[in-house]
Order: sequence, then C-alpha cells, then structure tokens
Amino acid sequence: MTLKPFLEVKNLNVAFPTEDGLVQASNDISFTVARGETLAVVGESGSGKSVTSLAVMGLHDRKRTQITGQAFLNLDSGPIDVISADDEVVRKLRGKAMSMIFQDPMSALHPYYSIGNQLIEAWSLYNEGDKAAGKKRAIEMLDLVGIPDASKRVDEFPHQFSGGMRQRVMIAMALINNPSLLIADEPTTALDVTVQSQILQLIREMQKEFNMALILITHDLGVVAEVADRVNVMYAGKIVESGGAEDIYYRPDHPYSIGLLNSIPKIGELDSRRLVAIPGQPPSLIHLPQGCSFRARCSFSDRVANKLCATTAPTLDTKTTEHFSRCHLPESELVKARKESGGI
Amino acid sequence: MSGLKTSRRILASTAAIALAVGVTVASGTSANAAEKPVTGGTLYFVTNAEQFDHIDPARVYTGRDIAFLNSYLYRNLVSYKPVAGSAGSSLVADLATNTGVPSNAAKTWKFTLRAGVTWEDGSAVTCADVKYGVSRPFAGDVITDGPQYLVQALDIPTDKDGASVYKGPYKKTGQAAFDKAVTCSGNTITFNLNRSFADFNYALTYPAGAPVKASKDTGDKYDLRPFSNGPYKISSYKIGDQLELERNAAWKKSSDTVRTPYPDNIVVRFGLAEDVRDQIMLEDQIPNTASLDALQPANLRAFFADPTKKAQRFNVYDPYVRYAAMNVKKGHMDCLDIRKAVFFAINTQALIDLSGGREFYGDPGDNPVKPVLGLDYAKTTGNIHDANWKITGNATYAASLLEKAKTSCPDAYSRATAADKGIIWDLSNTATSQKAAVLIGDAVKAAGINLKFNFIPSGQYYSTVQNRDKQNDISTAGWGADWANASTVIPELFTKEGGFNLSQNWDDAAYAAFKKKSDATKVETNRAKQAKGWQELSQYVMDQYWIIRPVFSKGQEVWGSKVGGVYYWEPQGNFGFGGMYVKN
Amino acid sequence: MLKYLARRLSATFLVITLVSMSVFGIFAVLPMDPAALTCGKACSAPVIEANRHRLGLDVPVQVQYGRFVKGLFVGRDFGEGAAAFHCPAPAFGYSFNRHECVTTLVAEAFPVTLSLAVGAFVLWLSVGVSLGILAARKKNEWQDRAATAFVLIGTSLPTFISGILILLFVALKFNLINPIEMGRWVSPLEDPVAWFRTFIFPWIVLALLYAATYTRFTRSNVIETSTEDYIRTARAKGLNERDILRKHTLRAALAPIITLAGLDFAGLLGGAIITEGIFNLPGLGRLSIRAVLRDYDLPTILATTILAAVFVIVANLLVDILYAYIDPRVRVAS
Amino acid sequence: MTAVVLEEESQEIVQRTPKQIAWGRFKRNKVGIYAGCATIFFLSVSALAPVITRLFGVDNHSIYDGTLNEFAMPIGAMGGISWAHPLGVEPGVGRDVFALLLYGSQLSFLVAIISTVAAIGIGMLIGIATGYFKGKVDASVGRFSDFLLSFPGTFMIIALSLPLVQRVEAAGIAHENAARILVLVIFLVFFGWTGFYRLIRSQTMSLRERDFVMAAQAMGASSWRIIVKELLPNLWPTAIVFISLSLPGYIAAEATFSFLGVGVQAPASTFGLVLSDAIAYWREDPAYLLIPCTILIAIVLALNLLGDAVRDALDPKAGR
Repeated sequence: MTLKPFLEVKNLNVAFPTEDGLVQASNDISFTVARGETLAVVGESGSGKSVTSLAVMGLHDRKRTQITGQAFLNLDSGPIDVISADDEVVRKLRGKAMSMIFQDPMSALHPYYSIGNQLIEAWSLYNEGDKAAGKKRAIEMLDLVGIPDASKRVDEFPHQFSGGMRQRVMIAMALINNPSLLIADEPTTALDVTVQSQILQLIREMQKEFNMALILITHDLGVVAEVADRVNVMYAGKIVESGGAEDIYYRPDHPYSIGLLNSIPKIGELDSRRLVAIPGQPPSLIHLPQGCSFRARCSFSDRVANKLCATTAPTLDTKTTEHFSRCHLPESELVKARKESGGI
Repeated sequence: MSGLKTSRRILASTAAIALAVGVTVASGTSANAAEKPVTGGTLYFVTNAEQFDHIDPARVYTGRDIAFLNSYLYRNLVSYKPVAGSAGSSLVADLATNTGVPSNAAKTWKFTLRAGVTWEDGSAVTCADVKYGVSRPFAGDVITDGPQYLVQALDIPTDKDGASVYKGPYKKTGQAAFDKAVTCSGNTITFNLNRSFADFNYALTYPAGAPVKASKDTGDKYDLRPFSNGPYKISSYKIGDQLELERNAAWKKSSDTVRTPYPDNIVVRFGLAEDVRDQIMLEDQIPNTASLDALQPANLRAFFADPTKKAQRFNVYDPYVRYAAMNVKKGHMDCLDIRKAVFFAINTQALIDLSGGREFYGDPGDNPVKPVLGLDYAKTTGNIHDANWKITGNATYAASLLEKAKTSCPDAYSRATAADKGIIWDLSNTATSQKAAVLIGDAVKAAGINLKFNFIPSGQYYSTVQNRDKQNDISTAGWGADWANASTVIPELFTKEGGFNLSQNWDDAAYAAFKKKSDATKVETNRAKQAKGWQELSQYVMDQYWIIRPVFSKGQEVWGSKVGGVYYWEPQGNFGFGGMYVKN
Repeated sequence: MLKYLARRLSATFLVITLVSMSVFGIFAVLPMDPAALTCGKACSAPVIEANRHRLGLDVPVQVQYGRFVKGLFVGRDFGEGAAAFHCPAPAFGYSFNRHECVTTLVAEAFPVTLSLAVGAFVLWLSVGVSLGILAARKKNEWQDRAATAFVLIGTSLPTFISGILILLFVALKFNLINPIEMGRWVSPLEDPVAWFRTFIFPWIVLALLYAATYTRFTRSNVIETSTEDYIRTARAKGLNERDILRKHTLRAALAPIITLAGLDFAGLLGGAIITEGIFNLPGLGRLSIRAVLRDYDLPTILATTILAAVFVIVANLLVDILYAYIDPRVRVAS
Repeated sequence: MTAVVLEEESQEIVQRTPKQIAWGRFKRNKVGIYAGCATIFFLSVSALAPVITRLFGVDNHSIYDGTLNEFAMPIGAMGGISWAHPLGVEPGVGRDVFALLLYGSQLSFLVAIISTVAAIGIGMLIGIATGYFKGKVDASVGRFSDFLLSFPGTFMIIALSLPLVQRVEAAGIAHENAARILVLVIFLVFFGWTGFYRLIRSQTMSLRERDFVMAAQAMGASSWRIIVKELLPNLWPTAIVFISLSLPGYIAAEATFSFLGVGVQAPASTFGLVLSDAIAYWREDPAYLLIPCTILIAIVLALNLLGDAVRDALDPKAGR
C-alpha cells in the first residue's frame, strides 16, 4: 500500500486507574489507515478494540484515563496529534474530520428529540445556514442511507424506528459533515442477521461515496472477510496479529486468530464441521500474566521450546510490514497448527 | 400551659378575705392614679388562642372575653364598676338607669332603659332589642355554650324533659310563653322569674342579657360580627388571625357612664406561638401590647424577676379553684378509702412547682369555694388539715388507707392495685400535663396504687370528660364562681342538674342528703344562713373526697411599657380593659 | 392523545370519587362523636341529639355523602327557621365552630399554603437541581462532597427540629421577623416585601428538607444519564460540553424530577402541618390540625382531607400529561 | 470504558462472590465504616439501656429530689449536668435526661425497626406476587397503591390515631403505650409499604424476563421454587439498601409524630416528646432542647450515612 495514511496511531496506551489497580486496556497499539481504506479490528469483547478507537476520538474522560502515545490525523492543514491536542481542538475534529457509530442503535439516539432535530444539530455544528437548510440536508442524508419516505420520517422519534433503521440514522448522522474517517464500533452486533449485511453494505457504499478511511470494529471475523482491506486482531489490549484480510483469512499466524476463525461457520461447510470455541476466559487486564497473555488458552503453547510462552511476552514480528503477529510458535508448527485446527 | 381551661368567672366579695393557708393576695401593681390617660393610638393584645371562644353576646361565658367585649363592644343592663380593687365588684347601671328593681319576693325584676343609647348605625337601643337579646339563648340548637341562668330562671313552662317550651326567636315555638315572661312597656323591661332570685341582676352582668337588634341577627354567624352599641365596633375579625376594633361614631359619651374609650384602635392578635408571644413581652418588642395569656412558667419568672418591668405586671389570685374531680359512679372511684389514698399520696408541692411554684401557680386549698368568695368560704377540716397530710405526699399513710380499702371495698381495691387494671386519670394532652402525670404516677405508685393516664387533645378535653360515658375515674378540672355566691359553685359542681358535675355522684350513698341541703340552701333568702349552708356543704364535699387537692390558683397579666391605665378587675378576674390606654 | 386524555380524566374522576367516599367512610365509622364534642358546656342527651341534627350527622353516612356531593354542585342550606342560611356551590359544608362555610375557610387558607408551597418549591428546586448538577459535574471533588454533606444534613433534620431551631435561634433571637405580624397573611400583590418576610423562614425550612432529596436525585440522575450511549453520541458529533449538558443530559436527567416535584408540590398544597404550625401560618395544614385537635370540626376535616387527596390526584394527572409532552415515547405509546 | 468496566466485573465474578464484592466496597468507604460503628454504638447502647443506666446509677422513672430549684428548674449549669446526671435533669419533674433519652431511643428504634421490617415484608410479598404473576391482581394492587399515595398520610395519622387507639384498647388488643405504638406502626406501614412494593415489583418483572428465570421455567420449576430460589436471592440487595435508607426516615417520623402528640406518652419518653416539652424551656434551659436535638440528629445522620454506604456497596450504579 502506498496510500498516505489518514490516521497514524503510534504506541498508543490506554489505562484506567481503578480501585483494584491499573487496567491496561490498550497496550502499545500502532496502526495506520488511509482514506478509502478499510481497517477491521477484531477481537473478543474487552480486548481493547473500542478503547483504542474511543481514544482516537478523544471520547475518554481524561481525568479518569491515562493515555500515552500518539495518534495523528493527517488533515489538509497538517497533521494533528489528537492525543496531545487540547480538548477543544479535538472536539472540533469530531463529526467533521472523524466520526463514529456505535454498537447499539437503540440507545445511541436521544429518545426525546426527533431524528431531524438530532441530524440538524450535528449539521449545524459545521455549517452555516438556517434550520430549513439543515432539515433539507438531513432529509437528503436519510434518503442516502435508505430511509424510505425520509421527508416525513425526519420528524419522527427514535422509538418509532426499527433497530436497522436507527443504525441507518446513526450512519446518516455520522456522515452528515463528510468526515474523512469513520469508526464503526460493532455497528451490526445488536441487529438482526438479515439487517446486519444490509448495514454493512451501506457502510461500504458510504465509504466509497465519501472516500473515507474506515475502521470497522467487530468480534466477528466473518463480517470482516468481505469488507476489510486490513485486519488487526486484538487480544488482552494488544494487537496480536495484523495483516491483509486475505493473509489473516488464509494464513493466520496467531493461535488466537486461528481460534477465532474456527469459531465462525463457513458457508457450505455448515454440517461438515463442528464449530470450535476458544476455551477459557481472557486474563485480567490488571495483572497480566508474565509471558504470553494468550498462553493459558493456547492449545499450541506446549510446542514452543523452553516454556518460552510462560516467561517471555512475544514481540511483534515485523519482518514484513504487511503481516505480523505476536507468537513464539515457529513457522513450521504454525502450518501444522492451521491444518490441525480445520485445514484452513 | 396547664391545660386547665376554666369555664366561668368569679366575683370577689367586698368583704375582708380570710385565706385558707395564710397567704395574702399578692396584689398587682395598678396604674399610677396621678398619670393622665392618653387618648388615641392603637392598643394591641396578643394571645396564643386562635379566637375568643365566642363574641356573640348570648354565647360568651369566659371571664376574659366578657371583660373585653363588655368594655368595648356591647352594653348590658348592669355592669361591674370598672375600677381596681374590691370596689370593682359593685354593680352599676349601664344600659338601664338603675341596677334593677325587684318585687314580688324578688320574682319580678324591672329595669328602665337609659335614653339616647344607639346602635352603631345610629338607631336607638329599644326595650324590644333587650327582649330579643334575652330570647336568643332559648334557641339551644343555634346559641350554644352560653350561660343558662336566664333560660332556667324565666317563668316559662318546661316540657317533660325539663326543657323550656320556648325554642327561641328563630323557630318561635312557644313565643307566647316567652312574651309573658319578659314584657316591655315603654322603656321598662320586666322579667318574671319562676323563683325568688335575690341576685338576679348579677346574672344580667352576663352579655346573654344584652340587647340584640333583631334585624341584624345572623344566627350562628352573629358570633363573627355582633352589632355594636359600645364605644367600638368591629372593623374586621378573622379567627386565627386578628380582631380589629375601631371607634363607633354613633356611641356618645353622654349616654355611657361606665366606659372610657382611650385608644383609637384595638387589635387582638390571635394564634401567636407561645414563644413568640413571650418574646414580645419579655423584650418589650411591641411596647403598646398587652398579653391576654399568662406567659409560660419559665418566662413568667424571668419577667417578674426583672425590676424594670415592675409597672408592667400583676400577679393575683384568680377566680378559679383547680382540682381533680373524682368520678364516684359505680365501678369508678366509688371507694372513699381509695379516693383518700390517692389524695394523700400525691406530691402537691411538686405539682405546684411544675406549674410555676406557689408564687405563680397558687396554694393548696381545702375547699371547692375560694376564699375570695368571702362569706361562703370557711376553712374546712380534714384533707390538707389532716395530720397525715404532707405537701410532698405521704406514701405510708396512703398505703395504710389502701390496706383499709382491701376490706371496705375489695372490688375497687383490686382495680386500683392490679397491674393489668388500674385507675385512669383524664388529662388534657399538653407538655405540662404529661409531666404532671409523671409526678402523680410516681407518687401514687409509692403507695401501691396503679394509676394510668388518658391524654385528651386539649381542645376536646372538657367536652370529652363531660360526656358521662367517656369520663374516666379522675378528671383534672377547674371552676370559678359566676358571681359572689357559692350557689354558682356547689350546685353546679355537685348536683346532678349542675352544669359541671364531673363527680357523677348521684348514685353515691352520701348524695341524697347532700342534694337536699343544697336545694334548700339555694333558695335560702337569708344571706348569712345561706353562706353557712354553703360552708357546711363544702365541708361535706371535702369529707367525701368528691374532689381532691384543690388549688387556689393565681393569675398573672403582663403588658408592654407603653400601655397605661392597667388595673385588675376583680369580678372578671382580668384586665380592666376599659382603663387601658397607649402612652405617648 | 385526546383519547388518552379522556381516559385519564375519567380515571382521575373515579379516583377522586373513591377517595372522597373512603374519607367519608373512615371518619364515619370512628368512635369520635362530633355532636357530643361540639355540644358545648350544658350538654344533655336532647342537646346532643339536636346538635347531631344541626351537624347533619343524624342520617346514614351514604345520605351524608350524597348531601356533601350535592352541596358541591348546587350549594347547601344550613340551619332552620330565621337562622337558616346558604353556602353557595361548591359547598364543602359549614363549620359551626368557626361560623363559616368550609369553602370560605379553605379559600382563605389556600393562598397561604400556596405561597408557602410555591416559594419553597422554587427554592428547593433551584437549589436542589443546581447543587445536584454541580455535584454530578464535579463528582468526587470538594463541590460534590459539600453537596453530599448538605444532602445528609438536610435529610437528617426532621422539619420540626429545623423549624424550631431556625425560629428560636435565628429568626427570633436576631429579631429577623416582626413577632406580632408573624405568620400573618399578606398578599404578595399588596405588599410583596411583607409577604416575602413572612414566608422566607418557612421556605428555608421546607426547602432544606426537599432540596436535599432533589440534590441527591439530580446528582444520581445526571451521573446516570451521562453514561448513556446517546450522550456519547452527542459528544462524538462534536457538541461542546455545555450543550451536551444543557440539551442532552439535563433534558433526560430532569424529566423524572417532574414526577417527583409534581407530587411533592401537590403534597405540600394539602398543607404543611408542621411548618405552618411552627411559623404560625394560617394555611390548610393549620386549618386541618386545628379542626382535629381543637374541636373535631368534621366538615373541615373532611374538606381538607379530600382536598389534599385531590391535589395529589390532579397533580398525578398533570404530571403524566406533562411527562407525555416531554417524553415522546410516552406520548405515542399512549 | 464501558467495555472495560464490564470486563473488570466479569473478571471479579469469577474470583469473588457478590457478597464479598459488596463487603470489599463497603470496607473501602471510611465514612460508611464510621457510620456503621456509630449505628452499632447507638443501637447497642439503647438495647442495653437497663444495664447502662444501672452503671450510671440512674433510671428513667425516678424523680431525683434536690436536682430542681424551687421553680422546678435544674440546679447547676447546662440543665444540671453533673457526674450523677451526665445529660442533666428534666426541668419540672427531675428525671434523668440521659436515662430518658436512652429508653426513648429504645422506643424510637423499636418503632422504626418494626415499621421498616413490616413495610418491607409486605412490600416484598406483594411486589413479588404482583410482579411475577401480573394479571388483574397486579393491576388492582397498583391502583390501590396509587390510591393510598393520594391520601394525606401525616394528617390522617394525627386525625385518626386517637379514635383508633381507643378501638384497639376497647378490643383488648393492646393498652396504653403498646396500643399507641401499635397504631402508629400500623399507620406507618400502611402508608409506607407502597414505595418498596413498586421497587420490588419492577425488579421482579425485569428479573422474570431474564434468562435464568426463563430457563428455570422451561425446566418446569414451580413458581414457588422460582420465587424462592431464583428471585429472592436477587432481590435481597434491594431490600437491604431499602432497609438502611428507610430506617432513619422512620426514626425521624416517630420523633415527629410523638412531637405532635401521636405515639407514646408519659411516663414513657421519646425524642419527640422530650423536644416538644423542651421548647417551653428554651430560654431558661437551652441544653434541655439542644442535647436531645443533637443526639437525634446524630442518630439519623449515622443511619443515613450507613444507608448511603450500604447502597454504594450493593448497588454502586445508583449512587455514583
């Protein structure tokens, strides 16, 4: 890829002090994403996906969060590090330079205000013009995201919309100011399966329409396959594997990725294979175990020599910039492992 | 305060007073005679009470209210002389030109009206107005609470229940009988009575005999706005708020030899919290104010200890005897030994201290009749003069009486001593009563008596205990004579027909003889003989312990530094309101 | 919406009827005998009987209730012969102890209680809500702790204590009130300053209690609402914090306060017994307490009790309608 | 952030029981610990009133001669505070204020605890029943509780307590102060259960839709079993929070009503009675007013603080 990245995240750490200790939610995260590019971030809930993107959006309460590292937005006017920038500067980037849509469209819209009202509010933040102009734009956006009869429904309230429709509204609201970066945080998780693909389809169309950089956060590798250019697999606050979508799909390097892939059904193979869940629970982010944090759940750790997994945390293998992972497992064992666990 | 609301007033006799326990009247300060009264200004009165009980002349019955209303708002045929000291107890002609002319062995009384007396609208006060006023108390369903002397004394037939056949001016039933009993001839009104009534004119000092203009009578609502023929008229009256009086332009000094209206306006402020009222008086915050109530005991002491307030207070024996009535109905306190045991057990000293001490509350008494009644009072024997009586209580002697009761009246004994039964004492529910209950309970317990207390909301106290079914064994009460004759005490308190019999004594073995003597004494025309009769009956009452621990109580009045002309009006037991003025 | 209104109105009417019937029933079956209690000093059986007739208590309770209801609509006559008189509709009865139609008594007392309630309401709502918001915004900082302390002291002080302490040790001690005028009703239209001086301490006493509750309630609602997804959405849109608080957080956080405030206000309209008593205010609370403790004035007791209940019931209705106006979900669902 | 908190909790659930978590949270709340200690102190002191008063050589019924002057006011400063009478003596009578208040607090706690427990018992029973079974009964109970709310409770207690006490006494159920306490408690419970009932009902309704209850139902468990085994264990934190928040309210209510003359009467004594008596003496003996005031406020404050701490520990979302 030779595109100039729009977002560059470098060594980002996010931690929350709690009564029980410091929760290291995101640990040394680095990635980039360019306009027109789709980055999928995959992992179990609590692996730090959302935390990272909320940090980029500046949506963490700074008083209760320790954030280090950098995240540059390469704007036309020059790069801005949203981590070190003033609150007010970052606020003015939100909605315009970068937007975000959330997991649960049922609760993400204010129940007391009409759809139109909420859209106009977003629009008027960055546009001069009266309410009528805002409303026109709102209807336009609702049309664009496929809300039928938009000019009428614009005056309705969120509870009068179905989940899928609300998510469309969310998308319309996120895109109303032509953002350069859209972070979609599990946008389909709370929706019916039939609606899920429609929404994904819509997000993809919109990405093309607006030429946005897209970060798609999901715990569902299946979703990723069709839309992502790159995939970051996260586990216990760290990126454990990163690569092109095909790389991750066909040549997963990390046992966790392998596990994730095994836990999704594949079309045409429904009956032939049992789905395999990854055993165990993710570790506490307060007291991360020494060594590899996936060790306890890894079925291959016994194949690594010298109990390396237990003593040393694996580092990112950056031998290529396109595909790397944090794992001690030698390449030969990896190939075996892929085969054993389902012949990917 | 003590919750003892007394319902009637007393007349102090002109005779020298022999006091039971050797305490002389602590006379109040009276106005400096040399000081010249000032006309004008506004005179304030403050009170914790929400209202005057009544201001309808036919319904007023409390001494303070009578004194106030009679001084300012309406005139009776006769009045007490508005002066300090014993001279205040003499009658003077008011609306009438004389104090009444009796004839026919005092069964017929004639009064001639003064000319030139007018109502506040300028119309003349006529004989018909007086007659109409006298007729109103007969409407018992509308005119409640007032004195019944006229209803009982006028020569009108009664039905089989003993009720008058005349039902008052609203229904007019039996009007003819009334018209015969009270007749008008020009300016002379004649009252025909059903018995000899030598001091009938004293009964007419009650406003129940005052004129009422028929066209202005509003029935029950007349209690809010009586039509005035006195020097003031009501400019506004709101219960719980205030009563405002202004000058009655139609009143002429020339027609009134009794009243001296000094202030331009008079305002009675009702419903003040006791602390607020006390604060006003203690700190002289509103100097042109007098308190209609005594202060709370603790504050009273502070006020009377302050030498700068010497001319703003008096402390006198009031018209009342406060006592505990024994309900001697069968099943209640029907055992003399038990009654005595309770009496001897009680710590009288502590009770008096609680309510202000001897200096302010009064002295232990020995008689239902107060020494200020003069003739009718004589020191009794027994009770507080008994060798076994101790002012702080004598538990040992009380226990021995109780022991006697074990054989003399075993039922009452078991009731008085059993833990699950006990004697019940009615008290009005006030903080002071609650404490009195502790003191009484503690003292009788030492003698082995189980005493319980029934606290009744103070506003409903008397109506509850006067209900013969609801009255318990012992009820705290107080009474003052209506005028200087124990005929307004002994029969009222101790005969079945009396208006305030809390002893329910008519089934008592001792009752028949008592009643006979009481009836005879009531119609005795020889005043000395009559007095002797009352003295003997008092002794009888005390021997029967129908009432116990009478206290000859005292009253205090205080006023602000700018109020002048204050004196104690003995017959009303209150301020001589008419003399009060606002100093410059 | 209209259908909803009609249904709510008829339900409200039904509840009011039921409440008035129960109040009637409860006071009728009790062993208090107002006829005996108000019969005066010379009381005998025939007098009690006459008294019972005069008070209208000599008929079965359902007839009494019927007369009561009829009186509300067409007025009522009392007394007989020349002493008869009329209380115009709505007649709640006649108080023989105060010689007034109960409606007049209530109408005189109501402005006092209304003044007390409105002033206290404004005071506690403004103090409570702003303190609550402040505490939520400055969570765990000194402002929050100070607000918490205020809440605790406020909720731990029964009004009879705070009232007495403020009256005795502040108002009286420092001559902050004119004692002889204390509690006297002055219309705010005639003399706003005197009106204010009459009510300021009672307001403080009541507000102290209620403001604490509202501070607590507001604080937790604001904090809870701040964690809502739609607040995050608003922030993600790029709204500034002030607008988020004003437009988004408070709108949702304060909506439930309407219910609470409406009912508390209505409860106060029925009369603040203790505060009115301590500060000598001739409002509905004192009217009813006086009726009970002084002379068991049944018509007044019935009227004030029923009225207090009606205030709450009507407030319930108004609050629901208002809530429907504020929260579109309720509006449409209904 | 949300995700992390969730994770933190799911983490802990693995390691600690909810009880331990709550206790852990409570232990960290210093104010709560102090308030708890104070509450235990007040409770045990009042429970041990007979023993403690004996230790001090006083009791609540004796009238102490020589402690009052001829005006029945306490001799000595601060309402007659001395070694013999640590909180002074009662003006007018001469009883020991310390003993009066100790026994008074016993009555206050008694009324408050019985009322709380009864209100919560009834609220819980009806709340679970209506929330779980729904239907017509639920609707009518709901209406009834709305109906109750519209009555002016305080006023009705004052208006009706006297005739009701007479009824209770006439029926021979209880006498004197026992009857008065009974009537007061019945009233407090009658007007007090609805709040808790609503809370429990809505919680039951939401629990009812939760997976574990659905699962139990699917497995054919009886309603009784579901209520006892599945619902109750999930409702007790609510109950505990409610108890700890209601207690101070009932203590204050008891004081208010006895101040107004409803509730216990002489020779018994409670804070309300002492305070209503003390007002008359505030100029001459302010200590007699201020000492009981301070103690009552301290008790209510301690209970309130404890309640807050308990709520924070059991239901952290509500307070923070």
